[in-house]
Amino acid sequence: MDRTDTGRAGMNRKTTILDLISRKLAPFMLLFGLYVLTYGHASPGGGFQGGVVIASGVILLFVAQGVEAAERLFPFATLSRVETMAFLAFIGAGLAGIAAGIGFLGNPMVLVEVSAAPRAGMVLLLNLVIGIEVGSGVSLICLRLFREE
Amino acid sequence: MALTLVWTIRFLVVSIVVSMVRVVIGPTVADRMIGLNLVAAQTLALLVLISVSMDRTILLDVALVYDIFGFVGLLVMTRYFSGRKGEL
Amino acid sequence: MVEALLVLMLISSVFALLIRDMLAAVLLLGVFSMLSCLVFFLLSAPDVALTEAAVGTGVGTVILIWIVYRTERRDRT
Amino acid sequence: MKSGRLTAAAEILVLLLTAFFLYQGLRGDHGEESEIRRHIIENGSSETGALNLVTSIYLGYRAFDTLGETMVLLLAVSGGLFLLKPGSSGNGHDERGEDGYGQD
Amino acid sequence: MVWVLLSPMLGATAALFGSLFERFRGTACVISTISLAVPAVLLALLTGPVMEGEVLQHSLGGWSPPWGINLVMDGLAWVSASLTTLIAVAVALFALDSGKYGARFFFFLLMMAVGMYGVALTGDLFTMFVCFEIIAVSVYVLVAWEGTGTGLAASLKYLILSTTGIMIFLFGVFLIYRDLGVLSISGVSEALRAAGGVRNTPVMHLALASLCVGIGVRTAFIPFHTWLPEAHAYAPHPISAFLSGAMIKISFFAMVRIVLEFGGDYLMDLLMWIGAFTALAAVLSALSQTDVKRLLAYHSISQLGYILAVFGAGSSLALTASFLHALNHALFKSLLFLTVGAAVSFTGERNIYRIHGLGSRMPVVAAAFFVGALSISGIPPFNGYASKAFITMGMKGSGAYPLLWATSFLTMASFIKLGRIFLPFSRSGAEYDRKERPPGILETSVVAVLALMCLGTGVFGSQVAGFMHSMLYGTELVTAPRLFTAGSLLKTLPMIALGILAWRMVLTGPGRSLSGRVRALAPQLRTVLIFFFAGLLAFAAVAY
Amino acid sequence: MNLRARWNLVRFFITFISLFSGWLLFTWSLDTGSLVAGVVSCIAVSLVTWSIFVDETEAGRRAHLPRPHYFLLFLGVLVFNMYVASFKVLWQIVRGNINPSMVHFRTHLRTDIARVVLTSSITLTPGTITVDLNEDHLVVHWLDAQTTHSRYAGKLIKGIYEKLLRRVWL
Amino acid sequence: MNIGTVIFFVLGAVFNIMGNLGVIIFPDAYTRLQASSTCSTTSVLSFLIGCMFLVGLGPMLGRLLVITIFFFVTSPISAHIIARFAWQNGMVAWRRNFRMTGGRGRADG
Amino acid sequence: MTWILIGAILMAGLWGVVNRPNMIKKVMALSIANSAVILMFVYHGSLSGDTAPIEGNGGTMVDPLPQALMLTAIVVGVCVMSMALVLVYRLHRKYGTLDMREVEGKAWKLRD
Repeated sequence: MDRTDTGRAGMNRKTTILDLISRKLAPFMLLFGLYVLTYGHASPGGGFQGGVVIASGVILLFVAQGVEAAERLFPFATLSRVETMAFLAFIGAGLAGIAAGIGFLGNPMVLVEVSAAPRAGMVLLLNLVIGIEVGSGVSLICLRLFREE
Repeated sequence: MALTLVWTIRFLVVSIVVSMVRVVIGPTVADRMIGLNLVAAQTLALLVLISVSMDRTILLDVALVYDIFGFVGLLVMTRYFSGRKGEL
Repeated sequence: MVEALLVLMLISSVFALLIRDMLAAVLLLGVFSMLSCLVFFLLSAPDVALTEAAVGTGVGTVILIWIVYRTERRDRT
Repeated sequence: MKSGRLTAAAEILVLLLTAFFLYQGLRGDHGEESEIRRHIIENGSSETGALNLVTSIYLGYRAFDTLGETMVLLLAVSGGLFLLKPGSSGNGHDERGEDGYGQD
Repeated sequence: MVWVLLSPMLGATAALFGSLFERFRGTACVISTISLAVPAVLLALLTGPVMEGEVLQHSLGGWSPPWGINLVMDGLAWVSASLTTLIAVAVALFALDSGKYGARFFFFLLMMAVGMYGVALTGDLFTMFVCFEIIAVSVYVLVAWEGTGTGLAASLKYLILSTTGIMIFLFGVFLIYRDLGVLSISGVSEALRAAGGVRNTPVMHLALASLCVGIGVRTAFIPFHTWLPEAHAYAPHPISAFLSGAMIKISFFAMVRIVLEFGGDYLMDLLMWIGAFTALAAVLSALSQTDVKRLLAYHSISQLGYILAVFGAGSSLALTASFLHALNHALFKSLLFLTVGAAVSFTGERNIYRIHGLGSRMPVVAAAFFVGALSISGIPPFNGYASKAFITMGMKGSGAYPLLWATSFLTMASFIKLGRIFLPFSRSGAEYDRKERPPGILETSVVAVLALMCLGTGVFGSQVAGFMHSMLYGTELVTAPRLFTAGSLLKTLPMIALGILAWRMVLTGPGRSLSGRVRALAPQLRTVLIFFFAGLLAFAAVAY
Repeated sequence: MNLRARWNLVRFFITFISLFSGWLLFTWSLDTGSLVAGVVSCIAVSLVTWSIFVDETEAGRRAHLPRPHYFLLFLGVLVFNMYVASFKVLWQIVRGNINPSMVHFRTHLRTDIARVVLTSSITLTPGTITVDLNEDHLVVHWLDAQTTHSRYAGKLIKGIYEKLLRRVWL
Repeated sequence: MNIGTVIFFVLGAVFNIMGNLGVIIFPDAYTRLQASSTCSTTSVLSFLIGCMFLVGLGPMLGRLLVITIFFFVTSPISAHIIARFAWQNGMVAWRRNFRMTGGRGRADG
Repeated sequence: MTWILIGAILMAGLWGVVNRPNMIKKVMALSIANSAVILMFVYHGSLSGDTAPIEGNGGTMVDPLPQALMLTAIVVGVCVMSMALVLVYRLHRKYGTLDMREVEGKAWKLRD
């Protein structure tokens, strides 16, 4: 089905240094992406930025280890499904506003207490959903772009 | 103390100007990359200094994201560019 | 300060459009977006700065590198 | 040759005039104080529950723009994947024997 | 009201699911087509209130307009949304039956429809920008759908032009926000009115010019039209129909809304002249084309010129005529694109001189084609005649009318030229290596229904115009003209004669060489962009 | 539960704990909400990446956990050397008297992480940049080369780091 | 505390000037990389440490620490990958045959 | 002064779109011009305050609305850019050139 990733990109053979750094650093990047997502309502950042940070973790992985290795961790089909699901969830979150009677994409759970960090309700939910969609989408297209044909 | 910060920030802006020279004139791509790296490092310092001078913790996130993306961008650049020998 | 950075951005964008070597153009575009990120930060828009850092320096550079990698390094036009 | 020079002259002329147009647009003072800004700064975070006012606009007041943006992203991603697919060139038969853009 | 937007969105998601999961493949297309029925039903339900002049508003998320986004359903929005629905349903059914297009095609199609509904309904400038981009990105993909080099190049050309245009649109939004501090359209018009009459600051004029240019690229009138022939000609046939039938109209309606609400009366003359000139120039180049779909695409530009010119005439009757012609053009142009598309995919040939005798192979389609051709040429009793009669009334006494009159017989000439492909007899008796099956039952019925609608809107032209007028203004059309009087019917006779004369002239030697020279006029993108900025400057100069 | 499953579980927990300590360091708060979000996202990330964060062959405590006192000592030495040798480069820049050359030598370190730290510290130490690391073979660009002999050069460049690193990570 | 900040800032500034100077005047990419990687890394680290002195214990310190660690890890790696890029593309290191001129270096030998 | 500089960047982008024949350069120029428009919005927003629009310590906040709008604009810009580059890639595979003039000449050679 797939030809192996040993074409022109394989010319740069794997090096120890990049391999190790990517393995140790990429999880932290993913975690940082999730941080940017979950704190999007209280600090700079939000869905899109967090998603792109997550995608940058994936990019780091495939740049250092080849697209194949990254695809084992983040399979193509799963990513595309997750992306679509997240989009659907976004619309669903909007429909929740309709169900609560305040209109599409309304905010049915504004809390009085806004100082506690991850309790901003709707905004947090939307951030998460957008972040997942953007993360999977951007990493999907980057993986696809850099795959040898 | 605020004065020190302000002057340091100004100094860094000027030094970014100087580093840009290498980016613009660099004869080879590697030279330009060095310039890019230098600009990125100084911009990181600048971001950190500005956030410290504003005393807002949350602004430091920007610096970290910036650092991450500078690194990843450079990595992709070097990784996917091995042209013919001698063509740099 | 913002003006100085804007001048730098102008220089880097003009050179990015003029230069023959596509990789150098991508690099200059990367510098452009780094500087614009800095400008956004100075204009107290951390969100925009974050997005610009993520998009301009990150994804944008990656995609541009991809296209140069797949097509031609030299701008022969 | 001659037409090339003509084009270049026209280009320079047009761009200079556009620059003048831009200058006319950007000249002068910056309008009135925005009422939106006042309202959002006063009760943006209590209405949407986000401390970051940009987020409160982005996902509260103007969440529909964000939805549109997400749609643009989705379109760009799936369109890019579609156009990159090796089998997509030629006779317009798009999905033949593969499921989704996962496995091509 | 929000369901008008939501339903195609959900349908698009269903289509995307269908392209991802094997199991839903068949049902997804059907579901997505059905999801277009919901807006139709909703719009039908809303007809009554809107006709009484009620303006329905829906604040998205409960945030009221100055800081939130609201959807506005007034007559204009109703007309645009129904136009979109009409064409979208026809196109979706056609594509569903032709069987060539998978679930992802429907995803892009429906997303485009969502963008159009958004443009039609939104009351906010920035949301309009986003919706324009939704349309644009789906169009890029759909134009490049076949993967041929021409399609890709057309898509890229459209991308560059429209992105430049939308950037200028964004600049206009910026100027407005800077000057007035509001983004919603009603807010802007209120702010302008609050300043006593029309607020005549130069910045507002420039902003309006920028907005018009940004939309003008999508609307494709003359300095900005160059993307259209390629993009329409090399897209898949249903998409050509959709683009030509609905998309440029939606952009035009958005422009109408902006010009009317922002007090852009001083732009009217410019628009009228541009429109008339567009109509004439485009029909001239249409007459010289040999590629069937390019010919139709140039006719789209030309008919859009009509619409624009009569809008520029400014009276309320003129606006009604303009909208009526937009509706009619949507009907007959999508009909023409679908029928010609069926012919092209049946024969695998695009040259007008190499397709013969399809009339005997697909009689219904051929009949529908002739209905469309007669409509566009303005022959009674089809709808083109009706709207052209209204245009004549609307443009009475204005200087640009002779151009339009010239355009109408040239249109006829070019359709005499095009009509030969569907004539039932074939001169050379060419056999085609049947690339595709002949159009299926659903496709045929779609074109038949469209043809019947052309006929219906033609026969009941004044009633339709009255309906349109009451939609737009909430009042009855005062001077309801009679269409089928002997005098006006007689007026078409010299036009027919002139059309045939023009057709014969094209077939002569000098005509051929001239048309070849016109056809070879393929401006490069650089030239095109220079024209683009020249158009921008023209708008700015008039505004200033 | 066989050995492999247990090792996988251990790998997962190592990942989780590292990530969570990073989270704590970054957020610097002990709110319930923050902790919950941290735990959830750390679990999510570690579920995806445990297999690459800890390589399968990296069994052995010393492969990951440095000996703390030696590690601190190493860091101190590194930072000190950085500053000292930055002045050296500074002096070279001012004088403009340089003699660059490429030298090749080998390292005796065995784990990957130690090698990578070695190369990084060589790069940070002014006057030298690691150009390539291939198994245990290092290519170093030396700004002020005193010798090109492999072993002496290695001794001069690696200096104290290798000795310390052998204590830190084995 | 203030004194530490000032000292580190001054150190950083000095290194920064020298790093920039080195990048401008050194003859080829490798040597420029030496200047950039060492001097500018040291200078940015100095700035960061100075900031740490400035802010004291608190949430800001945690983030500064994370940024410092990240920069400390990635900066030598960036230098390494640039050098490796040049090396793999066949750039030959400048040898000392002539005294350095200004700006544009020559890769001979 | 700042306005003039931003306008100059915008003009540089537009000039690139018009003048550069290379398709990638055209796309880059579009991205630059887009950046300039974004800068305009953000600069205008920043004129009315001096701290970032995040609740915290005081000061007059800048206008948050242009920033929120520009987030959307940036994302849309990068989406369009990626689409454009994918198209450029396909065109290059088809015609083997990056020159827009050549591509147009080869693509729209009208068959008679």
